[in-house]
Amino acid sequence: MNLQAEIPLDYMIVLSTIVFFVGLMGVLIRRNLITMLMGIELMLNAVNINFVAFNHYLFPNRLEGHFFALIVMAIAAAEAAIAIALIINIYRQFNTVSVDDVDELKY
Amino acid sequence: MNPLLILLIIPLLTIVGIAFVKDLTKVRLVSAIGMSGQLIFSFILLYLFYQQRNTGNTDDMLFVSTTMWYEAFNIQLKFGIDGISMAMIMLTSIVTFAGIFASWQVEHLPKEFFISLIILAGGVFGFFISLDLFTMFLFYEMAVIPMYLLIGLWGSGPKEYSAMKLTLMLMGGSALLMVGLLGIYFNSAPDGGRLTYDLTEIAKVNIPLAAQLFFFPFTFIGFGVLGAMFPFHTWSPDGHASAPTAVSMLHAGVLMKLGGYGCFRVAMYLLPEAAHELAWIFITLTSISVVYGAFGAIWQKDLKYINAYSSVSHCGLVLFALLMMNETATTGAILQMISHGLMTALFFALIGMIYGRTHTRMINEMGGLMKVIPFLSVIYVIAGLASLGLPGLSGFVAEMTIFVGAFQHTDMFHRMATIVAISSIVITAVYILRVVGTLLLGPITNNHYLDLKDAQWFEKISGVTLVIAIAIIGLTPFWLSDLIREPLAQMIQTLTN
Amino acid sequence: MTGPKIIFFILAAAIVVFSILSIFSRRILRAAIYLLFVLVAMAGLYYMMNFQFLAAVQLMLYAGGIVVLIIFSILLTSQIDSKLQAPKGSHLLAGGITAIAGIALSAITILQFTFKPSQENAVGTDMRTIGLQLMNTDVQGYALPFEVISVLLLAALVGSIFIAQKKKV
Amino acid sequence: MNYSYTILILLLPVLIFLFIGLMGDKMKPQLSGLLGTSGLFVITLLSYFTAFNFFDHRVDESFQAIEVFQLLWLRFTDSLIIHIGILLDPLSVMMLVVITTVSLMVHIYSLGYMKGEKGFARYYAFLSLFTFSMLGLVLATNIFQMYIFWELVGVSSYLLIGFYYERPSAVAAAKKAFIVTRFADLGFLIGILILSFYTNTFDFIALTDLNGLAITQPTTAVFMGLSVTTWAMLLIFMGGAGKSAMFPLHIWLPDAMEGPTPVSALIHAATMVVAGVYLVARLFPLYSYTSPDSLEVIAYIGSFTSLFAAIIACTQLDIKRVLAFSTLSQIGYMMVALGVSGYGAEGLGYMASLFHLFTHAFFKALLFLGAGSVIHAVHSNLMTDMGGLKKYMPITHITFLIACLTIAGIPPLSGFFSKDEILVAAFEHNKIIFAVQWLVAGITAFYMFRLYFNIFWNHTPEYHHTPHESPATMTIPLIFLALASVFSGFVPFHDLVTSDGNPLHTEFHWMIAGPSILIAVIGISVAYMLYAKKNSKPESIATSLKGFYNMAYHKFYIDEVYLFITHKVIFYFISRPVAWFDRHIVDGTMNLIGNTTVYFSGAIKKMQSGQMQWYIWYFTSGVLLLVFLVMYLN
Repeated sequence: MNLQAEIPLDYMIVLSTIVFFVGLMGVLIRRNLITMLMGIELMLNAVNINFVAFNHYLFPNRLEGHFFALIVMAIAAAEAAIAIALIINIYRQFNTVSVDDVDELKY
Repeated sequence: MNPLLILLIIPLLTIVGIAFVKDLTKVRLVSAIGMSGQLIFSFILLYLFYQQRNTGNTDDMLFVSTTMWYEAFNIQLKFGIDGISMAMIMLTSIVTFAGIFASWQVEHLPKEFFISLIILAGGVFGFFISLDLFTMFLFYEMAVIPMYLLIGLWGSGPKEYSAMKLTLMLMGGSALLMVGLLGIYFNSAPDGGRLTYDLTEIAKVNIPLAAQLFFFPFTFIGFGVLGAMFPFHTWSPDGHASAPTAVSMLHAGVLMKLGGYGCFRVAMYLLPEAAHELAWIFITLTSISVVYGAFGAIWQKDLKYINAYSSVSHCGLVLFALLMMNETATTGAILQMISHGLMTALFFALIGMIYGRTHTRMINEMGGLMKVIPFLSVIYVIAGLASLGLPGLSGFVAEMTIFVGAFQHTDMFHRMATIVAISSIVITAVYILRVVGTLLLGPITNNHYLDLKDAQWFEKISGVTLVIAIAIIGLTPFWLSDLIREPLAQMIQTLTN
Repeated sequence: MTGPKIIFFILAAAIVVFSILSIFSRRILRAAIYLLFVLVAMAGLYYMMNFQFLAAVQLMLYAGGIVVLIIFSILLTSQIDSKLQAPKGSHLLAGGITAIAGIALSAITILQFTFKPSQENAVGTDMRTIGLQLMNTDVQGYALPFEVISVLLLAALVGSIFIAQKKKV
Repeated sequence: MNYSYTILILLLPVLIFLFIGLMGDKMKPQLSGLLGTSGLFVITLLSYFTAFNFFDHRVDESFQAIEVFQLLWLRFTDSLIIHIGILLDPLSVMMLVVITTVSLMVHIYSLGYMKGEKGFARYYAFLSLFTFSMLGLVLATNIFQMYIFWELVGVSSYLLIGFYYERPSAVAAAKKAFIVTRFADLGFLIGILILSFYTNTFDFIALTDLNGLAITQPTTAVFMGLSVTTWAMLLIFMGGAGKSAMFPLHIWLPDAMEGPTPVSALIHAATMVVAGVYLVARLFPLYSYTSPDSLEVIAYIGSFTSLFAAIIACTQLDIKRVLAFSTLSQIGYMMVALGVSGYGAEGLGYMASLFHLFTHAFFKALLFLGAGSVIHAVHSNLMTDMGGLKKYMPITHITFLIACLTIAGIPPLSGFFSKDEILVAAFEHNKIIFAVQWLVAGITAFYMFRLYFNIFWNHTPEYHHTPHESPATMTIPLIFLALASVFSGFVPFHDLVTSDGNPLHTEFHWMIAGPSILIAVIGISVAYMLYAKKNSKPESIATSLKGFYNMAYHKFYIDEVYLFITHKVIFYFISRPVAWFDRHIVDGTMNLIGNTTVYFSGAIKKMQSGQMQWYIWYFTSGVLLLVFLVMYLN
């Protein structure tokens, strides 16, 4: 399937931009650690779209973007695992997962 | 090996020595030995200096050695001295020597105290022998930083506040200075070629006037802050009041001289045209400084404040004379630096000793000390007389040279500024005599004072060393004056062309 | 309007709408489900771009792994029907401005730039090619990152177990 | 003639000073006194020897100035160099004799007077220091050397006035003396600077050389309507006026009487206070040729001072203060004489002035030492505590009487001759000044005999213990000085000390001498009528002139004016605002800068809220902003 004629690269990237900033907004406005994590996942995925799209459109003779996306996914998995471990630990400590209440380190 | 390096090695060895010994007595002993060594070496250096000159070595700088330190920015370890630096080295070693003995009774963390003190002295020595702007700045900072610890830890009164104020203001000064030095550096090769920090090289270069005018105030004020120029002097009273004895001595005696020395060696010598253009601003400021400091001193009640304001006045005179930019006045300025260094060190030493006995520094709480501690009182009177310019003591020589030099300018502005500056000698007399009158003479105000002990041996060493130095300069000024004058002819030539 | 275009717009619309829903939804479980939709739609996007393997991984790892993990943690930390507190006004304003400004800035920049599509021949994206390249140490090989990632995953595994374990004392 | 031994005259006293100063505590007090005295005796002999040699060797009928030696002390510029040296000319040799003589007398006298005082060794050390400084002053080869010793003299005076340092009044007086003279020296210094700048030399010989540049080509520069040379000379005179306590810088001298009486005799009567006269005399050719205007000023100031001080002296009760004001008055005479003098053949005033300086040194020292002797016996300074002492203290009485007659100008005592010459000079120059000086001569006679009658005649108060004659160490100097007062008038002064070194032809004028003797006799008679016996006439006169009497008694409130200026104006209106300004404005600005920094850091600290989301926001906004700036604002 030749996408290049149908959908320009710009569309993909604008899409990824939108997702990225929506994810960012999620991180910014939500106080719940889990929803913030979800925002981060969104941002990571937006980046992945970029990788894949650039690979597909600009360098079809290589697979770098593809592998990068794979690696990002692996890291996202690791990150999610650790983040959730932390969240659970925080929940045990403070009995909440709202960032507002976790302020022991504040000066 | 370059003999100048020994000036840095001796303090280093002393510090190592102090670090390895255990108890208080030995710490004192090691510091005293180290600084006596330094003093003796300074005399040897003076001898070597004259020897070189007598064998017909007419280079501007003697004992020059150059080592590339950081190739990328052309920073060198370049050392060398001329008559002016030689005189300043002598001053530093004498004051440091006296300072060690004046702080004989420090018992709180003595090791750290003496180490910081000697680092400070080492920085000053390094500054005076450096011929590279960058290393000069480095040593300058090295001298300023220990000050914070010394005042903050061993001081008295609101010591944290004073230490903070002093360090911050001096750091502010060195920030300005850094701008100035970098400005000089980046303009050091206007015709292309390698940029350099080398002082002697830059002196041969014509830095563009616009750059000079821009960077001169930075450099001059940067050094001027340390030289207690009005209105950047307020660190001085608070800082001195809180500092421990030896620190006040070193600081007022030597460190403030870095300011004057730098103003001349760096700011004016390297940026001569700007110095000419802008001199009037600074002459105004410094002549204010001279009178203002003296008037300020009249009203003070705390001995250290009096002396700090008097330092403002005297150091103002140094900068004032430098800005007159002729040989006589500049010689006077250097003489005044040395003379003031010795006098004020002596004052602070005595104030420390008196404070150690009476536990107050307020003159209105004391009186009639002459009767109970005659030795210290007599030395105090001598210091006071030196300060108000009694012939036969160093202050007179310096002040007269300055005034005669300053009077060589024929225009109204310089004349008036000079007359304003001269009038300070009367005001100085007023506050000195006021202190001597209330503090030492008159009836004893407090019966506890009858039990006071006069100076102990180490205090006598400290005081007598400085008095002898003051008297030698005052009685036979011509050798020192000639020593200072010798490099000046060429430098003034650069300045006036 | 051709087929791929229609599919793309449907997928794109799904991604945008669900991602927005996911962050604005005040029921956390629903948010997670919306996220799941976004991820699935992305897998579709990958599929469109001929990266079947990646799409599969996306489905398995994200949809099957991470979202499940998230849901677990939601279940562990909050009541199922609890509502999230509404975002603060200042946060909403700041985040909104940043997001909109960012989107606008990026979009304008992107649209001004003309990408030159490559004329090279595409390599295959079948499992064989991927597998060979992943395990290769040549120029086009990714053995080293692969190993690094595996170590990272191991470390993350150990780390998360360590963090999440109940303190003995 | 080889004068190289004169270096000993300078060296000996300084060596004695150092020796007694450093070792004084360790030896017996009496020993240090004897050491100082014998040292000074040697110096005196050397001085006499020098004087004899010098006045014995005329070159072509005149005396030439001799620079015995010059040591380089400090180099200012290539031509402005301070030398320390010895200059011998008639003026300095004459001063040498006066200083060493009076100083020796005072040394001997003090052996008795200061006996048993605490700090006896210190006293002698200071006396030696003073002698050294004073000799250095008069022997100076250049004006800057003179300034150096000028300052040293000031300090020795300070130390000696404040000798009783536990007495607050003495400390205050010492301080006052030093500061007032210091203020005057400020003018002196500026004067030197101006003068040396235009003449390019410090050297006296070069400065006063009639063919030298300084005189033949005075600068034409003008400042505020007066030529710069006149300014310089007036400023230099200001220095002299300070030391010589001319109005309005006279206020320190009466207070200086807080010092020990022999010190008053030495410093504040015979030697140091005439330094101003010496200074003007030293630079006389310059004054005379380049700035006659300043000589006029000097004459008027001198004349006013002599009248002013004489009036005050009539009302004072403290005998030392009477003498102090009389000193002021007499120095006024000397200044008048210099002011009215011409140069060379017209230099009568110059000669008269120095003649009066010479004779005055002896009789005024005698008066002070006599007063000291009385004080020693009565233990009080006030004349109300004295009276009828002539039968208890015959030697003091006779010598004091001689001194009083001398100062009143009764022939053939020395004061008559010198004062007469001054009146002659004044008469030739300016009739008004002559009239004033003539009147002052009468007032002088009056107040001196008021003093004399009050001490030695009048009624005898109740003494705690009967006064007795002073010991020999004190009476011998009195007798010696009395002899000097009587006979020094016969010294052929006009042959020896003149403005140009040539002998001066003088005539005796009965026209002038007659009235001056007359008014002196009138003064003495009035004093006799009022004070020889206890009566109520003085009080009634004082009451009838109440306002004026009070003014004079309070020294015309000059001290109060000064006190107001120094204490109120300088302390409260300059110093205090400066201190305030420094603390609050300058320091305040610095603190303000510091506080502003702290305030801003406090404001910024709030951004460090610990809320990670804000951090993210700052970060992304920053990135976006940067991107925007880089991409679109280039």
